[in-house]
Amino acid sequence: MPLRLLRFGLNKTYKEPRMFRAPATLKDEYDVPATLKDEYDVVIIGGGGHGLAAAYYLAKHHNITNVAVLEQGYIGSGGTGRNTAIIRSNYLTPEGVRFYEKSVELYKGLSRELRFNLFYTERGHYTLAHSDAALRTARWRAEVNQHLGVNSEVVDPDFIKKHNPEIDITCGGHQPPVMGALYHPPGAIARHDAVAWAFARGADERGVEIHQQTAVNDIEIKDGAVTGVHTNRGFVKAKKVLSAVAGWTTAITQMVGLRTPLVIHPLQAFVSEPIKPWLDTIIVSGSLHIYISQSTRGELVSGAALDPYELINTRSTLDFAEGLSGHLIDLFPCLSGVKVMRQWAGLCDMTPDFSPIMGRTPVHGFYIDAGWGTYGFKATPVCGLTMAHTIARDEDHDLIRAFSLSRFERMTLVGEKGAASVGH
Amino acid sequence: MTDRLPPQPGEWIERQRTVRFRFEGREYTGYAGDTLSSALWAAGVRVLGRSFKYHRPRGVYSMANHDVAVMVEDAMHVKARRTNLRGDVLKIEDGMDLVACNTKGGVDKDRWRITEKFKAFMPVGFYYKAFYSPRALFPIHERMMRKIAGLGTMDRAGEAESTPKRYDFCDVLVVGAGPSGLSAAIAAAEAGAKVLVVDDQPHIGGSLSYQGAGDRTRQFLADLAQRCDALSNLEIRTSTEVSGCYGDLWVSLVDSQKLTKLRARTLIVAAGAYEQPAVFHNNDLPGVMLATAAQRLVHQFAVKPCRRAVVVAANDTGYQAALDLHHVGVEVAAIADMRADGQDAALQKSVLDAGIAIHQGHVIYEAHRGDVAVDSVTLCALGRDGVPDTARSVSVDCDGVMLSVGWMPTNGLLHQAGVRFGYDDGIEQIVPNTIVAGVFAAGRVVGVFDLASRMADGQRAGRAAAAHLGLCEAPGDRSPSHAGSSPSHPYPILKHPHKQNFVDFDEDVHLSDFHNAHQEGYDNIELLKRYTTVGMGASQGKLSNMNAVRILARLNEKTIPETGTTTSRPFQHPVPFSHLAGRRFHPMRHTPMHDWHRDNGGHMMFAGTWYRPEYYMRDGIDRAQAIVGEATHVRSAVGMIDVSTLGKLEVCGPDAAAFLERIYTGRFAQHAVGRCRYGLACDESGVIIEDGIIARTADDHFYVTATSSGAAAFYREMQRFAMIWGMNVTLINVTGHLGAMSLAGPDSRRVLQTLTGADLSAEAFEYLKFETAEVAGVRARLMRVGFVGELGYEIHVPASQALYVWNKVMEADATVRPFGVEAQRLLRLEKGHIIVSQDTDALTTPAEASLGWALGKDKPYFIGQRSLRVLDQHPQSRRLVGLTFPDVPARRLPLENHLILEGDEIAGRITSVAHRTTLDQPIALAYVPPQRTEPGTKVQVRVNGRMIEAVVTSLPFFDPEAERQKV
Amino acid sequence: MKIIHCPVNGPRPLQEFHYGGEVRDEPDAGAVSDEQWADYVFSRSGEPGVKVEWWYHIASGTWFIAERDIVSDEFIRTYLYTDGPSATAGSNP
Amino acid sequence: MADASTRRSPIRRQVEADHTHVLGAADAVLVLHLSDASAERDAARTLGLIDLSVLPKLGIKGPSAEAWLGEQSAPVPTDIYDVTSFDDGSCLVRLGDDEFFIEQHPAGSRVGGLTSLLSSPVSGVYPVWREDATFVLTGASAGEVLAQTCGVDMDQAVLERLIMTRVAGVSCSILPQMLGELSCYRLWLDPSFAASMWETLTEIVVELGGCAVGAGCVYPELSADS
Repeated sequence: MPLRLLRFGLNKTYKEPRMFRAPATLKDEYDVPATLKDEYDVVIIGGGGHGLAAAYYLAKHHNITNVAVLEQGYIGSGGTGRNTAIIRSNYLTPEGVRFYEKSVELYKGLSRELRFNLFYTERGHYTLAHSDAALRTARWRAEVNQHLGVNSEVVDPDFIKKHNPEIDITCGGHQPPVMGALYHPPGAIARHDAVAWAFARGADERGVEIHQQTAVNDIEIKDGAVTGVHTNRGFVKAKKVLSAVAGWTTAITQMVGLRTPLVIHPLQAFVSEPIKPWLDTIIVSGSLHIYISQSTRGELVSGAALDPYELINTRSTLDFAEGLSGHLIDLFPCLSGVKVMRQWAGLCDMTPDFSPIMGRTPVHGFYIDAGWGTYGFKATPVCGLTMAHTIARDEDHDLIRAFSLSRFERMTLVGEKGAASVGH
Repeated sequence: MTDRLPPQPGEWIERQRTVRFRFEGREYTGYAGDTLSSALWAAGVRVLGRSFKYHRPRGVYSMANHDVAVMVEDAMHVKARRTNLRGDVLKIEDGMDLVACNTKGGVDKDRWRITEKFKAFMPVGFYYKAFYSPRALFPIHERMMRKIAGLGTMDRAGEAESTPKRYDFCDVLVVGAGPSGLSAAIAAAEAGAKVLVVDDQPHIGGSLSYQGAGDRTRQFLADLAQRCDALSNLEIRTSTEVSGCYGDLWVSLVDSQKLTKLRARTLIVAAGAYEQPAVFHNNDLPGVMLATAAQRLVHQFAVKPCRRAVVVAANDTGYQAALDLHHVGVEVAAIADMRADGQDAALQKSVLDAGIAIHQGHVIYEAHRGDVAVDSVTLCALGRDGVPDTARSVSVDCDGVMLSVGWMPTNGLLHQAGVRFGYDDGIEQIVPNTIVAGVFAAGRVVGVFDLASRMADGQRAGRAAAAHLGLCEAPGDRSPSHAGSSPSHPYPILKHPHKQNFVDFDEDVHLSDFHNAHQEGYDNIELLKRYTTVGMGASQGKLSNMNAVRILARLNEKTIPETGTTTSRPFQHPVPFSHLAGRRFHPMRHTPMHDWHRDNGGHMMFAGTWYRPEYYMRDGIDRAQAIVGEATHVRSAVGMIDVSTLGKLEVCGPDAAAFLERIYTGRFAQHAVGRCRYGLACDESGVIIEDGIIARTADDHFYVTATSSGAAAFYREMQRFAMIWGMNVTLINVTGHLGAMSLAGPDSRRVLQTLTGADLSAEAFEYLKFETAEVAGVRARLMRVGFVGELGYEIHVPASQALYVWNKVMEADATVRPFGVEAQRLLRLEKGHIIVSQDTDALTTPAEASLGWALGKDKPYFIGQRSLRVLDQHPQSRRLVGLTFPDVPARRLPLENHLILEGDEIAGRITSVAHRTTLDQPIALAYVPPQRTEPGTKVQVRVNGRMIEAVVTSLPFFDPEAERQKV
Repeated sequence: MKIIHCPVNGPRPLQEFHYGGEVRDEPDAGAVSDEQWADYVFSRSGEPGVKVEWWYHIASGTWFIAERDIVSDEFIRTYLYTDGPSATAGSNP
Repeated sequence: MADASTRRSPIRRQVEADHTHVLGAADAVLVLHLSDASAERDAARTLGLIDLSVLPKLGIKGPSAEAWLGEQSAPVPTDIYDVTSFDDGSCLVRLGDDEFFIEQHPAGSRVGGLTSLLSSPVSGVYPVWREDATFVLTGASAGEVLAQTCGVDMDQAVLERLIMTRVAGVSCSILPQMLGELSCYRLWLDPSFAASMWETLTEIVVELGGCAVGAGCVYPELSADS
């Protein structure tokens, strides 16, 4: 038994300190100011993984600690707490691969760095191909990945079947069969909430203030530069403001008068009742629009494609659960008798080229971290790292230069959508 | 069946039908209608399952579908094994062979129970605080954790099940067939609405079937049932759960057979309330149960819950429960009433008359464990501050503890329907505080407990729903308010130094876990839930969420509304994948020649929504040989391919040409009648999205082919643009209504000429000519086109006649042979023709695809034109060229999407490649940098990690002057 | 499962429809700058509020306009493009 | 089964016929009965599935379509989705302001006549090749088949009014109608989906105790034995 756990058992009183400061609405017992200061060097809007990671790295790497993270709900309440926790770097474009590979590298050391077990577990990630076109795309990704040193390869149905014996390669005979897959051994899952909590603690320990239940209602701009934010708890001055709010980005960009290509779509998911672990890998099928993995708790976590129309609402739909279940049974007939326990939705801010928008904006001092679509969780540490750099130096980090908002104005998009395009 | 009672009036079991089943390897009997838990409890079994984390023994707790510690599965040898079945609601059947889920060595001797010994070392969130360092050890820890996680074991060889999912519709859906629900249903039906009542129990009655189930209530229920029966527009479905409520009042109903997707015009939730446990030391011991669980055992299943009971009450229903137990011969040793006063005087008198001791102002402090189950309790006086005074305690021997301390409304569906909630201090209950149009609630779910009031409230809700539908006047009254003492205790939670006070029975979360989590900063209800996992187990917190909110409110020194509740999401109870999936529809499209292909060796492939022959299997040759063979035959003689999958659109009207000029990049205004030409279309951003052949069949009529997969969307967009542009065009999509075949090869003219009176000579029917003619007596559209680079004709005929024509062509000459999709792909590659989406991607412009020639010069407008003007200012980064591979051995030839490298940089990729061709050399299409497009330029391709050299070659590879297709 | 009022076919479940995105007026390609054009092509008014959108009833091939609140998902009204907003087909039942 | 006709139902192979009927133009055969005629008629009262795909069809579209049909003395329906009958029993459906659909009665001839009239161009009138599959669900349980495949409440459907919707994932037009004494739902769909749809409907029909039957059940006048 790890020594740390012995400590809990052998102590009479529970000595764990508070991990992050109390919300303003609570009586403060831990000697941390729960009130907002008049001014911060940096205000980060959004207490999800991204915002908290940016705060952590601002403090850690750039020694900027006069930072407030403003979260309208509770930390991790947005996409961080609603995603299906998959981490991988097998992207299609070199700029995408380099960025996500850095994220994977950071993730691997994160539990130790933050002294918090994030349950980062390498499971092996399969993107199943059910058509020649999908197989061609898989090879494209594998080739780019290998070229950039990312472990990923195209495997045949025998290999898939051998390592995932429950898969019905023929998909019941009514769907295109599995013809191969892009196999990405480092593909991992992690405990999503823990990522937010751990970064929050890390930031808090370094002096960053995390204010929950603090909503930003407007952003003040003077002469094209940010001067502060209006919150439900009053005005706060800040010359640098980061928006890291994913599904609420369009509401924030409206405050600064910034036009973006972002549209918000819900992304739904569901979990099954816990069952004894049998699925060790992460399975994705682009043709069936599904992905599935099994958590450490034994729940099968599964999701599908984005909801087909714009909506800033996290309601669930029955058709989603129906469609996803049908496709899962096509692939895993053994799931028929397993029960789905709970469904939910998150919000995805989508861009036309399926790539994020990061970096500086035409509004001086307003930084954007958005366009995360369905891939935000896996980018959490690297996005925090690069956005902290970008804010601290007011200069886009090398890894995110291709993802700037100005690419749309220049019509120089990122080619990541190619990986998502459906072929003949 | 040692604890089976004599027949109870209204019992749900059928005593004439004995059921034999096995549990944990032992044989038991019960009656039809028994659940597993009731049958086992009747047989004297007290340990029915083990808890999730500490593997503590558990027995009956709710009998209401929340006893997730009593989870069973079919024994290993049972075929089509099921798992995670809840014992409290699982109906027993003859021959069942069940074991408890998630034990090691069986439910009695579960070896995992050792985990409880380490409880102290596993505080809340312990797993976040350990096992991460050193990193190398984490996979080992994780494997161990995974092994002990999870509940049942899935049958990995299980087969797919198909269930008959259906739609349904009603005016008023009433959830709950208790007194409120039935009166609501009757009121709505009497007003003329089509009413459906659903209830998850096998019988109607709701609480009437177990709470105070005396003769009076039974008569009452019978009357209600009779009134329902008399209404032809009122239907009742029992054993049917409402698992979720979705937008626009679509509701999912789940029964044992299927999922029903019900659209209700109005919804009345009269689903009652769940009884809630008290939190005290050892509150999970077998024998400790909710008072309603005991009442269900008695009245529904005729099972004696225990011999000697202690009732813990904070309301009058506890007194009734004590009387119920007393009537069936259970000795009620005591009632510990947490209230100082306020009980119904008549009830109190009945209790005292029955000789039951009432400990006023007392609470249970702890339960003591005997062998496995409870054998005594300690009751304490409650101090004025709500803290038990251990100095004033009394110990009572008992083998049953019945908890009647409060309720949680069954309001999940209301929540999902958009209703938001407040808190009523008078009844200590969460109640709706917003109104959603068309959504109503009645009875306990809104805090109405008294039977007469519930009936009145149901009637009110029923009339309100009918009024919403315009069937009657709206009732003016509101829900009756509660009289008497509160049905729920504000804080039935008691600290204990030994910390075995369970708040969440699914997840084994203790009261102390809440204190600790709160101290660490998890002071928001959602954070608390995620950190402690309260409410995340299989019952989704049915017995824990309310207490969790009460605890957190205390810790934060806030009110319940300030503390909030966690969101209710579907599903109310877990739903099998098979039900959700239902019968799976996989509509696939067949061409008219589908059966012919299959009869003639066609190897069918999925091509989007179509089936197409990939190639034709022939004895003695493999796939590659077959493909090259088919292609060679086209080049040397004549072949025919089924191209019915092509999109086929008609553009008619005075503005047809002008319309196509805007849709396609090329020019069509001067396009001659009776001619075909290539059309390329872009989206607004200038990216290639479609290509096809466009024939002008008359001044005001064009016949357009589109890609098989893109046609539907392309047609849809055409419709939209026609409308936006206000053009006088009529668009028709005839894709499925016409069959099409392409006859190609040097002999194609000769063959086709035998079937048509049309003059096919080179002069009369030249390359790119369109004609309407009869082929084999069938009206056909003929187009002389050359996708594969040979003399060839596309023949389009009505779908019903396509097979007839196909057969006639095949019979016309013995040299005609079919060819499949792969041969066609090879032939087009030899001609350098692109396939949109294979040779283009989501960003490819016409110039990059070397299709700049297809852009009409000086056109005023086409979709994408303006964007291409912007993109033209950027330096081009890539261009599609042909590649050949001199001196590269076959085994080292590249595949599609192998990369072209320049030093460390990715400079391009192969998009199409053929290793075996009719040209005796491998060829490919590839993107290369613009400075590498000159024929003869050498580029480096990485193939399986090694570099090979390819040579840029001018396109097409075959017949550059197109002489063969123009003969 | 939403119910959408198609102006031609009446109330139908969402599955019968295809979403066609926001209604946007294409600027005169000759009169706008490259940046303005790019803004037309890519930028969207994605902020919360009522959007005017294209929807398509698949089985009947009907394009129509819906005014929808993208936060509450309420279809406020629907009408045919050619008829204009005055010919409202009705909001959800 | 070999037959000499040029036109075939897209599911011709799935329907094994005992009795057939040669349609007017002699270019197609209609399956009258798959087995014993009277047994089929009984079955059709409970639940039957019939293939009528070979009935000739024609679409007419264009701004002058309505006027032109009027000139041909067609009973032009006033409202969209209304259905009328020609004197020969063929039906005429209005699909839009300027779009119509005609299906010929098995004993009728209107489609052939109108088609040939349109073989030379008429301004503003465009003939549409229509090769829809026609399936008919008959009998008391027909509604249950649709309840399992279609999201429209058929209890609210009006007889002889077309519903354009989705059945088993495929776009489909449904016409509730009475054919003789039988209450029926007539389904029209793209012929390329016919085989899939027939398989799906048959599976459900059989589960519900019904079966495929011949056209003789709804057109008894065509039956040799009637």
